[in-house]
Amino acid sequence: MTQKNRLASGGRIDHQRPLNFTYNGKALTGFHGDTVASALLANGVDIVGRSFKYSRPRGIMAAGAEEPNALLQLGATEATQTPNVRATQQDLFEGLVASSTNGWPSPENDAMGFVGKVGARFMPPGFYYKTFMFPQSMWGTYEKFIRKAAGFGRSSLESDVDVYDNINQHADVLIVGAGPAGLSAALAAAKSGARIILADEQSEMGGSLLDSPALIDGQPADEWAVSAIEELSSFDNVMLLSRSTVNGYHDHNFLTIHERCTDHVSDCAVNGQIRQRMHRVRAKWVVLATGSHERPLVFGNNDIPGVMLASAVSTYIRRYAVAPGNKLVLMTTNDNAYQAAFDWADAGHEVVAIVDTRANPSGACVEAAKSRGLKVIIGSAVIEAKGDKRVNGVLIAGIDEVGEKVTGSVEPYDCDILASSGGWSPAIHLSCHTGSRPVWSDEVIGFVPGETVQKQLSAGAINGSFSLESCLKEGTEQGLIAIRNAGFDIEDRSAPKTAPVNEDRAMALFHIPHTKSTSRGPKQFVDFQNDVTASAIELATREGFESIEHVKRYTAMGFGTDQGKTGNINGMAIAAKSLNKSIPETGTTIFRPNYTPVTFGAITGRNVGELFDPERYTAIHRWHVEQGALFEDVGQWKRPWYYPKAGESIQDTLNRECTATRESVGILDASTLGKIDIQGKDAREFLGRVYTNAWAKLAIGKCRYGLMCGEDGMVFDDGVTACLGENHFLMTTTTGGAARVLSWLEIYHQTEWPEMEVYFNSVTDHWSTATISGPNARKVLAKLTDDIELDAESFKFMDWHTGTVAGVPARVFRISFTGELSYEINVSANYGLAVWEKIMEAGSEFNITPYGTESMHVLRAEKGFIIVGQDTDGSVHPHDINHGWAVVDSKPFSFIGKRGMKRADCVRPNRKQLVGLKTKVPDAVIPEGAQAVNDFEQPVPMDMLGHVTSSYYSANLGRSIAMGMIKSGLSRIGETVYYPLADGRVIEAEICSPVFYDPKGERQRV
Amino acid sequence: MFYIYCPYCEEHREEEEFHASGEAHIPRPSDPDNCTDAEWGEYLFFRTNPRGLHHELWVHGIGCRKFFNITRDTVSYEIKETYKIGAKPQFTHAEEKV
Amino acid sequence: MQRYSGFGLVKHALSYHENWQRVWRNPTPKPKYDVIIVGGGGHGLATAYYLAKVHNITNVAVVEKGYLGGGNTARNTTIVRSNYLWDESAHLYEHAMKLWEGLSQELNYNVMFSQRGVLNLGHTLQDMRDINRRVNANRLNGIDGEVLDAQGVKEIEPMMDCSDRPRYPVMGASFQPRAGVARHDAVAWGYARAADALGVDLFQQCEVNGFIKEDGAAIGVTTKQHGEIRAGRIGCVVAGNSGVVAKMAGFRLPIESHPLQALVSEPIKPILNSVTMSNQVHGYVSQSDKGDLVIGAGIDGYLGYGQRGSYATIEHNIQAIVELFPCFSRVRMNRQWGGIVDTTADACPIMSATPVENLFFNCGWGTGGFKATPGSGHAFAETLALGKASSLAKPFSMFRFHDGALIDEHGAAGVAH
Amino acid sequence: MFDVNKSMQTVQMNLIPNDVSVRAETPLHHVDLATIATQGAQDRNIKIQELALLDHLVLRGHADNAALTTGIQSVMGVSLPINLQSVEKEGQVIRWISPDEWLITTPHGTGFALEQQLRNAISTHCAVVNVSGGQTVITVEGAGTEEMLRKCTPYDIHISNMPVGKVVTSLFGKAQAVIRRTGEQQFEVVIRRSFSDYCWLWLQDSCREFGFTVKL
Repeated sequence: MTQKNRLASGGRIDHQRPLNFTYNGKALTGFHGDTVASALLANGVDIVGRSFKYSRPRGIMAAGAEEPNALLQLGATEATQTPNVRATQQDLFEGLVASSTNGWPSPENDAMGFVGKVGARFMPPGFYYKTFMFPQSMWGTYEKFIRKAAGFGRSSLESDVDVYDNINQHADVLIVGAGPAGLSAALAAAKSGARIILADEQSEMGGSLLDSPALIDGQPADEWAVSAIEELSSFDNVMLLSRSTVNGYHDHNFLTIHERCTDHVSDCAVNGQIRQRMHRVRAKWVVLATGSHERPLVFGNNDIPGVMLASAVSTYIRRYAVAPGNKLVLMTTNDNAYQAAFDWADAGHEVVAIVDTRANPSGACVEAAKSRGLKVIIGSAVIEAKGDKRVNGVLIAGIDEVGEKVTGSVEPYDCDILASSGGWSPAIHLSCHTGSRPVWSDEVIGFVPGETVQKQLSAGAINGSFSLESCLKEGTEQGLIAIRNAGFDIEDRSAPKTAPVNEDRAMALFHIPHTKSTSRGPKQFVDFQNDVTASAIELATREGFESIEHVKRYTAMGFGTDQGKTGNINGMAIAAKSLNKSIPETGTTIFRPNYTPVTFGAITGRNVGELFDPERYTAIHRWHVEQGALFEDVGQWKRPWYYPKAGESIQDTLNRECTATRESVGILDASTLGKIDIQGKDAREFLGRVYTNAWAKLAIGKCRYGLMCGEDGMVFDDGVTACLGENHFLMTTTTGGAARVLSWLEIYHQTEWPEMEVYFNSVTDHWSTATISGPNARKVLAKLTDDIELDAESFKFMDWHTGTVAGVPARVFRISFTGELSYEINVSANYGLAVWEKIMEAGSEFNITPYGTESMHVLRAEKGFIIVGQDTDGSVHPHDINHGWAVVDSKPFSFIGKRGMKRADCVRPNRKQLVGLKTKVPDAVIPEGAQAVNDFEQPVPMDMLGHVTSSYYSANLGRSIAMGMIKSGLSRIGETVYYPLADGRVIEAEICSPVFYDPKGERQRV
Repeated sequence: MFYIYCPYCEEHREEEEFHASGEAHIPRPSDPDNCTDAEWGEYLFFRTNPRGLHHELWVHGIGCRKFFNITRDTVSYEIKETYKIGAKPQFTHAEEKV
Repeated sequence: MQRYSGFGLVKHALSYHENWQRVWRNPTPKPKYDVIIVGGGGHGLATAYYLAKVHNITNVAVVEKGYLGGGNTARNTTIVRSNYLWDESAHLYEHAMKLWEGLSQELNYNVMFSQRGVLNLGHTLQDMRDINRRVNANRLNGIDGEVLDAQGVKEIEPMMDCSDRPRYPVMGASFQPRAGVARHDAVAWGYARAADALGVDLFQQCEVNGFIKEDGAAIGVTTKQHGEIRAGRIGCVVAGNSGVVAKMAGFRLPIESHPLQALVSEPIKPILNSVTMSNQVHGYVSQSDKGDLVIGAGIDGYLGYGQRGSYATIEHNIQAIVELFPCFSRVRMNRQWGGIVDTTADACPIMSATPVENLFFNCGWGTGGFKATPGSGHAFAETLALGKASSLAKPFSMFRFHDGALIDEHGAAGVAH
Repeated sequence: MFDVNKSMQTVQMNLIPNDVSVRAETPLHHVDLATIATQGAQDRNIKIQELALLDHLVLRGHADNAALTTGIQSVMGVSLPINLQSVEKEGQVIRWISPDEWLITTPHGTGFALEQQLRNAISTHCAVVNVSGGQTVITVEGAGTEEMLRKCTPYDIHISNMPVGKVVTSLFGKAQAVIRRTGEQQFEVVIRRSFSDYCWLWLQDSCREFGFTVKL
């Protein structure tokens, strides 16, 4: 296919650099500098998709971000499949593969097209709500069909191969948009030396200047833009970001800029390049120079391919050297759009007529049209387009002065392209993102930015200052203000000069009247992407949906990927008219981020896979990996879970690890436990306030178990704390609770008791902790130290000593979580692995066995020790878990948790209490999480007594053991409860003490 | 995304370094043991939760680890002031006593 | 009420849809109602409907300061499930679930309740313990649910990365087949239309700015637009504004209002089968009938009535979704928004009498209100009809925050929803 | 048997073994920087170096307490830096962390003596905590360093906001770090041991556009 609509010369494309691409499997050619849209138009592609609801053929309508129809599937490979790429924003590159997304077998000949013709009248807005209800059971089936029509493009089915990036930026001034206003703002501010970011969504900066016929400072506008950008790029303090959309404006002037780094060269970044980058910008001041979007007019069959925005026609001709048709009819409410007809004529094509809706337009453009000999039909409108897959004519009729009624006769005209302009809507999207409500201006015929608490300025068309002259002027002014507000001195600069244009007032017309009522006339589209018509909006208001939010939701107007850039104002105007209200009375239109859609990958940046969340390792981690350990995630830590040997099942491993520990010696990496160094003369008193038990008498050299509660009295952490000096303690916390506990101590110290002299420091990472546990633990340690007395008298249970272990200074705690003779050997983590290896060496004659968290859980459960977070869940206080012994109410200070655990509900009878559970069948292990009942044959909902919190097979005891909550459990020792399981089994268990092993605690004290 | 002036670091820092810790100026009752359940419950759970100016406690957790107070508009999210623990806010509601 | 049906649609099509009735009237306020519902969101409208339908109390007004269903009803991500842990909440949400299952027919309005199933993923051993605990409790409470391993999850959601690769690999999930999603706006409109048909007066753009009290009891409200309206009993169902309305009535609530954000992707061809939620990586996702991926996570940590949150929350949310579904990396986020959720310390609601006689509050649903809409309305209607908490509402008294009888559903309420 | 310092009422330990043959491993040991240093082009833009096995002490106390400031002055010969400042003298660096917290690094093996001197010299409420095993220092320098670090931290590290010598605690990816500017294009980052693998992966990934080489 040749590029039948391509002009021989002109535009900003490189006619010498052809690019090959495929569209729906057809090989086509465009030029370097094309967008996919301009290349498709050049090749005479009229239909780029079928509409969502009615399957109507749709063509390219716009040239920029506002395009509602041309959403394509991109990607040459499965992994690079990219859905919903807007053809008007995608640069063409060699080898690009694109396809349309709806329409089968092709968008030109869509089998569902008949639905649009026949079925459309059965699909008014809200028809889903009114049907598919009967019978109830059929909704699932109906829904399957509804879902078949869902979506435009498709997701890739493979993982993304590309790399994305986030970068943090701090700017003194961020200027959004590099059109005339943005460029002049940047020029005015550049010399200040301030950090300036100028971001623009297009591949080439310049915005409307790139297709403007005006002269600026005597230069053609596009050349002026190029030299302005050149000048700006000579400043080190100015960052120019093209292909970079400021997509979101957040509180306190935080904005995100979505930069497409390689999308213009291939569908997959090569050589390790970054495909897209999100700039996370904190700006002192922001200048919004985002321009405006042209509004199409709403009239009969206004969606037929070949109906375009007037400015888009100009852009395609002037920027891309494409004239998408031969015979143009232009309909306009304003002077500005006349340019499209002039450009069309200059391109050597026929202008059938300019249809001006105004009764008596008198601007310079009208004069120019007349002097060019173009036919101008005033006080009239195109009430309907004709054609099937392409416009082939229009019906033009006179209308009254307010644009509500057809007054004259209806005349048909032939044409193959129809351009329309209903004026311009300021691109206020970003100004709305932080909650500022836009304000309607009758002058502008549109919404302009409202009041805001952000440090935000705006310049140019976003303010409704549409003329080039005012854009340049406001840009310069606001650029200077912004830079001065940001604290920089700069001398005044005059705005670039351009000749003023004498424009006549535009007409506030949105919906073109038809000879038939809206409901009976041809379809008149407002939101093209969601197939929302004028009659749908009228119907919605007739049914009582009177708020604009209701109208939008009932009809889906504005919910597309274009977020109603072309349709929202028209829709509001139609709703307002139907409700007999003004537009501002009907409501405002609020935009949310994003301005245009943003790739998930760009938001994610490098925070995926191994960088999704930190993996925290101990100093011994490498050894665990080498030993084939499997790991358990505990918080961000990777803890060895168990160390399987070849051929072992998990139960085999646990049996081996547990038996070795009970019978000889095991070793555990306990480095992950939180450790907090506490110093100061009030340290001891502080402990007494945050722990439930007593600390007044803990002597130097001693350790004690402590239980911590919230102010509600519920258990929230536990651990052993050692007294290192009269004013110095080392607190240990649970692995997952370390940060929470430190923060807890700090908040009380800083906000409640700042007078207390105490400092808290995390030393979790500093110490490496190897716990050796088992009857041979002493023998192992004895081989490694000659300066620590290890006999039971010198080094008692719950003591700590310092000395040298394996040649390394160490602090050894004789505390036990297994109930065996245990030593926790703490050394500076720099020597952690060296010491660990020495311990393994020394222990080898005792078959020292590394055990992981799972065996640790079994061993402690045999002893009835709890794990906070597993045996507690934030809803139990110490008495519930039979830890009343750790609560000392007689302490002078009303410690944290004391009052809470005395509330009425906390002292009521029949609370759930933690007990031991012994299954009647010794081998049966009750699954953790099983729920107890007294009577397993009762009907549902059953009366549940509590759940199993911990449950294991204990190789040492040769039977299963469990702990669980049971209502009034402590007074039911010896009674039987039942656990009905999902698989139909019922496990019978006896309530017992949770201490299954060595109830007197002799083994840990040997 | 807030930009928060830390009164201890004495400069603005990104919100990600901070953590919100609820309403400020809620002192622990001096004699908990003699509080009624209702009084204790009010202390634990009941908040002014205003639409408008709110005094709130934040911590510069990834930073200087200091807790401090912010007066913030809960609708516009504008931060009126930040001040150290123990200091009094300059911005208050008419009927408010801090 | 004009009945909706496929046949009716055809009939109306022939007359160019020019004869559809209004879905609700625009009434003028009477001087006094038996019950005034403050707040015309899903819960308030459901309350009004069940007052009329179940309790024959039709002299009811709903006053709404904005438009019907315009608060969190319009802003949530539409997940419906009942797999809560504790008996009190499980019974309440399951009651709601049963009502959901016949709701379209009951209201003659298709709320598009789609029982696609909900997966609550487990990524750690403790997650799996909690999942087992909850599913066992659900089962014995008569609520459907099963525990799946990673393979089972993969069978339901083939695009999810259930391998060992992710930072927090998927170990399994709870699955509630009867759970799903519904069309949020339709729920509000359906209840409004049905309540209106039973005689309930609905007032939009009518803002309550005070309560009329006599001897410490509430006897009416004052409104900005319509002045005083008296009532026998008043029920406030003003999610996102509860604290402000309570202050008007002269008391505080155990509530903090936080922003909760959500987002949608561009519409893509169907790729997800069910709803996936994960507390550990912090996010949930489903796909709407239009093709959008509907995504959310937890609340922002600070108080906020701005219907906006922090961008970092959105970032973490999307990271989580891409971590679970790496193939979505090239899909694009279309739009984000925020609601205001009233959170309580135990992630359970308040349906309660208050310190003011005749004044009742229904609030504190946190991130999980939508799914409860029918159950909440049903139980609150009974509470208003009786003048004291219904059996389902009873555990949810605001005074539980005094005596400590909290119902901690943080695990089940999880990331939101 | 306890080595209890009377004034501070606590135990002091030198945690460095006398036996120099005991293997010490820095938090980045597993990365094997020595091998990386020999790989790839040596002319890459960004140069990374670990200042391995320094002794790290956390000092707590009040900056407005004269006993503390004079104590520091007498022991270290510098005045205690205030807000976001650092001082450096003869291989010893004091970094302000918080109004009542400083991080001191000192050459390997000198920490214990310093700790004792500080305890003896400061007669006021303060704390000294040895955290040498828990963290390490990385320096990054060369063209592009600042841009690379902007991917790591949201802090505004532009020289106008962060001149040489300024030190901040901020985010490093999702971990935290103490970042100090030591030259126009030179920074020093203190990271925690358990996060060191993550931080290394993050750093490496952030350098992907610039290329990096490891200095030993």
